[in-house]
Amino acid sequence: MSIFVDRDTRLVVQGITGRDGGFHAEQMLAYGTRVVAGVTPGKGGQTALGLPVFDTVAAAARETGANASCIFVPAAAAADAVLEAVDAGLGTIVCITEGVPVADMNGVMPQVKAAGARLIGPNCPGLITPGQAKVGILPGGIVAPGRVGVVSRSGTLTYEVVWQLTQAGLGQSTCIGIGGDAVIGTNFIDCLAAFQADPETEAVVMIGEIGGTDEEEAADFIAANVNLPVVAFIAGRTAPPGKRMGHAGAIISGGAGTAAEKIAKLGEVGIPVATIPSRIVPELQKIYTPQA
Amino acid sequence: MSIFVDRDTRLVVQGITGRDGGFHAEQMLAYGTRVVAGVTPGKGGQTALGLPVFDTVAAAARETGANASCIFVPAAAAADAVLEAVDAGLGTIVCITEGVPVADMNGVMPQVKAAGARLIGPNCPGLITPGQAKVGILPGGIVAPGRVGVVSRSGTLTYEVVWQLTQAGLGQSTCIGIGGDAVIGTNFIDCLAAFQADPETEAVVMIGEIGGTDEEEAADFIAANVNLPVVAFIAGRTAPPGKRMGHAGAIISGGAGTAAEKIAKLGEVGIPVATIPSRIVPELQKIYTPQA
Amino acid sequence: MKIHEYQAKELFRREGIPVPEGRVAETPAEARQIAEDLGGGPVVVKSQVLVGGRGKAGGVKLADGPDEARETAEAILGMKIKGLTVTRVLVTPAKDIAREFYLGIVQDRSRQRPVLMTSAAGGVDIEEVARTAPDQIVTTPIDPVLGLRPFQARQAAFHVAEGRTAAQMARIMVQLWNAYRRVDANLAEINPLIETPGGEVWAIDAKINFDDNGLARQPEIAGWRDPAESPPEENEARAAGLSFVKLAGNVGCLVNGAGLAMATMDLIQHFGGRPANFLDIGGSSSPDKVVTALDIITRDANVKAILFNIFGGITRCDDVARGIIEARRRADIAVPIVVRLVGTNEEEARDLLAETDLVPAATMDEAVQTAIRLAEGGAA
Amino acid sequence: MKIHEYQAKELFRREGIPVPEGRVAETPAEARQIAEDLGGGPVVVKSQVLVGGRGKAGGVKLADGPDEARETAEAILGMKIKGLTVTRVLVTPAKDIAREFYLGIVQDRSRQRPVLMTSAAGGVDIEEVARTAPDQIVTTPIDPVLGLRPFQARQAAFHVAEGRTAAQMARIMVQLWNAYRRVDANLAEINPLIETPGGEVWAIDAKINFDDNGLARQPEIAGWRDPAESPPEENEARAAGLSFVKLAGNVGCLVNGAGLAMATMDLIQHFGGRPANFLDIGGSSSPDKVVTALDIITRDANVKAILFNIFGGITRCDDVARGIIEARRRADIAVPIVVRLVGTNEEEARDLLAETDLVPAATMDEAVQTAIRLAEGGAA
Repeated sequence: MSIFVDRDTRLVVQGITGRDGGFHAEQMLAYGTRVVAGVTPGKGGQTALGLPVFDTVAAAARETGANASCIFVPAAAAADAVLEAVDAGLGTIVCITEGVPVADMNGVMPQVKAAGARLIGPNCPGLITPGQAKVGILPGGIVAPGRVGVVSRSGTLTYEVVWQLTQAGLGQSTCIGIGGDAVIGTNFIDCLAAFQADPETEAVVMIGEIGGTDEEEAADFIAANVNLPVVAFIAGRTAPPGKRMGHAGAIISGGAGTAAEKIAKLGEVGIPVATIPSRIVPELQKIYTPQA
Repeated sequence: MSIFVDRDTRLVVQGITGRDGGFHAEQMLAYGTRVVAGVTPGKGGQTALGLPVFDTVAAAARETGANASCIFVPAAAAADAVLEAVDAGLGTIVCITEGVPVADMNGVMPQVKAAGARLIGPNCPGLITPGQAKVGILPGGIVAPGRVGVVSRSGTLTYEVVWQLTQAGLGQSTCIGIGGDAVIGTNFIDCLAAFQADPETEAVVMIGEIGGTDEEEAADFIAANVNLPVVAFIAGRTAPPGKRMGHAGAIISGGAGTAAEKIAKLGEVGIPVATIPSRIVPELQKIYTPQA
Repeated sequence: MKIHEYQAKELFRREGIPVPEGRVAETPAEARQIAEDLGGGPVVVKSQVLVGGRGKAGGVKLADGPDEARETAEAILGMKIKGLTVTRVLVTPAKDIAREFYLGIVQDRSRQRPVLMTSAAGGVDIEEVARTAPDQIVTTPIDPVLGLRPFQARQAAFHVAEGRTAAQMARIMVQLWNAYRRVDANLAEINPLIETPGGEVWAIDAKINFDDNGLARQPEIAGWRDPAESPPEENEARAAGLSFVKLAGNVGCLVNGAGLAMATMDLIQHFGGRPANFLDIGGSSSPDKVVTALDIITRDANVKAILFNIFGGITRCDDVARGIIEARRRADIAVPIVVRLVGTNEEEARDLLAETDLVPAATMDEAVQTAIRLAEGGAA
Repeated sequence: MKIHEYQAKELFRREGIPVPEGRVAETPAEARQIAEDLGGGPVVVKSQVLVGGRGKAGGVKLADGPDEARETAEAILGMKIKGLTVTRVLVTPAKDIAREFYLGIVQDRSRQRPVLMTSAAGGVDIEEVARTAPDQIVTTPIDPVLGLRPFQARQAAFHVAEGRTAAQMARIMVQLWNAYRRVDANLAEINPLIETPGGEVWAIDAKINFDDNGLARQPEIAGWRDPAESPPEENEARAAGLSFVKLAGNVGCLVNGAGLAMATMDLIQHFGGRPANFLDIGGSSSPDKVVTALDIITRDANVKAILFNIFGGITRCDDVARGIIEARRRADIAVPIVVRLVGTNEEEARDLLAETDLVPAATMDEAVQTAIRLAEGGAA
């Protein structure tokens, strides 16, 4: 009934005593996520939000049986925080931190893969399985349990789309923001494969943007491996080339990564691409009716 | 009838146009080793000793079907030469070069292991399977085909012992000098396991020296896994602590790595340790008689 | 972030890459002096602007000695190339060229690692080569932890050249990787790397672009930023922590989140309007940031209406509304402002806006259409 | 190779490790001046010699202010510690100690990588701790390519300490690793790392040993070699490319190959003799090297006989014999010389030797026994 996080997620928050970590840990707890511990080096033995704080992720995992982490540490410490979570054996690692150098992420990814861990992000809003677990900063109030999987490179644009789905009575299995950086731990294909394998996801909304070729590769993957109904949206049709549009990964460089190419490719393999955000729900409703 | 090299060895010599590389390539050819190519960056297309010279090991392997390499490059380039041979898919890599920094070898070993390659050395005389292949700098004139495996951390001391074996009518399956550095690609245990698995090796002479704990670990390994007769010799009984005795690895440091400890440990597991080099053959003859 | 050729050459020089000597001149007299100091022979006078195609635009010229260098510098200094005025030229000895190669290291998004690209087709647009003759480019993925191994460099170099030239090229590749790695680059390029008739190898052009996320730990490089790279508004926005891109339209946009900001821009165009900018004001809604953003946007005389599109998420919309109202009070703005706020307490927010001259809207579509209408002089 | 504490502290300082200030004095007056420059408070005066156990030998003393520093330096300078004369003292502020820790990075031969060792039992002999209470040492293997990750350092640090102290210690561990890696060390040690009653953390001792094979690419470090580390003969041998260790016996040895050289030394002892040295003359048999080796060996008045033990291998024995004869001709040597040569053309070699006063021998056993007999004044 979900991908990556659910009721069995036992979450440690790395950077829980920081401003963002503390605020969002509270929000996650309020949503009902099983947050079991926080980690801040040097504050081991204290408590935060009623949770035990540990000096290391290894200690937190050992003492609390945590199996997932949400990272809110400064950019300079993010790669090390991810590797610490990997080393502690956590299977799902969500890195919210933005501004992580690409060289750091290049170095982290082979370790993450070798350990068989799942990294989501960095520079992402995280993910939420409505009614079960919220890991990251997505607002809990806009989602509803259901059977549409949502995967997106954006933050607030995802909220916009999820909110429209919820208002239209289309609940979600899991909503996941994979992040806007050039190097990310989990991409569209990873999420599409997981949604396809999830017996309770019945349709997928995929929100891409300019930069890179992930959407094109996702289109090929869907054509070959996904039989769920999929609707796409691509942001940045009018973005000028060579300019970074906020996200580090959202840049048309060397003529590659344009919205037009992505939309064309998705169209080629038969995936409807909504022209504007408010058309996403109607396009989905054309090809998908939720089971009673 | 041998370990690691034999008639099927197709050897490339890295650094063939250098003084040492050229001299020993000639010696190897004279012994009958199937040397198929040389490599010297920038001299591709030339010939040396009648052999084609290539700019890269990859090209040499592609064009000649080489499956082994013998490395005679300067110390600063040795680690890269090993990795080049690994990358070209060569299965047996013998590094003669001495003076390779330990940090370089630390970095090389995980790559060698990941590729499933066998590295012998660095700072070693190489190995010889009498009558079949000589890879390295061991003198071909002192060996004779037979069934005693010889493994040693030394160079000339090995020659001394092998020469005594030959004079006593005890031929060798393979004689291997694993090198005197602190970090080496192939250790006693690797060779002992290979000799044990070789149907035509009937006895083993193992020549250790001060420094490290490889001989102690080998003793445990023999006790558990080797049923061939084994005779050992340890050099450096009278070496003063804290002084490097020539080989980078031959140093008693922090009270560890003494000959006394090694001799005691070998004795504990029932391995005869010759007191002086000239006692090695008699000790072996006590427990081993070659089959007719 | 980009830097100039002469700066990239300085970074290359530090790694040992053979770069012809040369200095930067800001006046024709300086250019003359440099040419003389270089021995009085032929030099190349190269405009230093942060755009491609300097050669085609006439910004790179050969000069036969100091006097011609002065004249050439006179012609180039002050030129406009793709909208940028040339204020500096690099004066460097001219080299005879026997062959031209391309060497570049660039972040490969799909492989999640840098790749070295090597080609015997140097001196031309490599993206064009990649499109038309991809087999002329040798691609070498670089292990992000191990780095570019010398043997990998040799494999690539001996693929496009031979002998001493290839051996030198292989060394330069490793030096190029060291430069790339050390400064958190996402592109480091030598195009062309030349071989002279006498067999010398020289990097006669140099380009490095940087990973913006790496600049925090590259204080020297960050200090090299040339404000001329971007319009002044973009520099100002960056200093205020805003992500801003100037466009040519008349609807100014303030949006939280880059994806939503792009979608808003697209939607304006979709409904026949013209966005004046891309602006992501980020997660916080502090009045200070909003004031700076409004200031930057309204300085553009083309802007005839402003659109706030904020998806509140966890932040309460009434707080956001209060921030906007406060910012609006502090900024003196003549054009109409449309505000669309979604999230917790959005009704309270709309009530607050009702007491102001801000024009509320419920959906993105409505907000965008209203803003376009107002920008074209219509009524709210 | 080893360096002095004050040099190791300089390397540590470059990485940011908190090391108390301080300078080296060669005279009592300098020591006084340094103590005054340091503020006039209590200082520690530490002998700088390349052996362990300086403290126990009285080579490290507290001094309460400049005048006492001068007196203390006067007492320590000129002292002999394990045979080495103290020519320099480090004068450094005394620190109050609340707790002492041990941090060390050392090459682990079995693991083929460096390991970080951390212990709350600082200030004492770590090898003693390893023997008697190994559970008091936390061992962290360091990936040779990835290096010591900050999180690994934190895991070790929070195992032996807590709070701000542990956090600082973790930073110091990474800095210690950076020092170790940058200079090709095989040991880098802070013993003790102290915490003051006020919670400050200081590296009050420092030790770095180097991988001799790494020195070729560490010219600065190689230049720091203190000749006092080794007897002058060993320095001279090293300069000539010979591997030499001085011993106390009367039979000088020249052997090709380190293993054979050790075995020769052992064999001398086995037959009741006393080796005067370990000497590996290496693969080549150039007369120059042999002359240098003979010169070094015969300078030792204890040496009463010399033994050549050469396993020719590929080199022809007659060539080696000619080299020895030439060297013998050039060196003026009064003691008898036994030569044992095995390998290609060994008979020709023996014929050559027969025409000289060199004493030939066929086997190692024979050669060693002959040399011992000659050294004891017996006949060949």
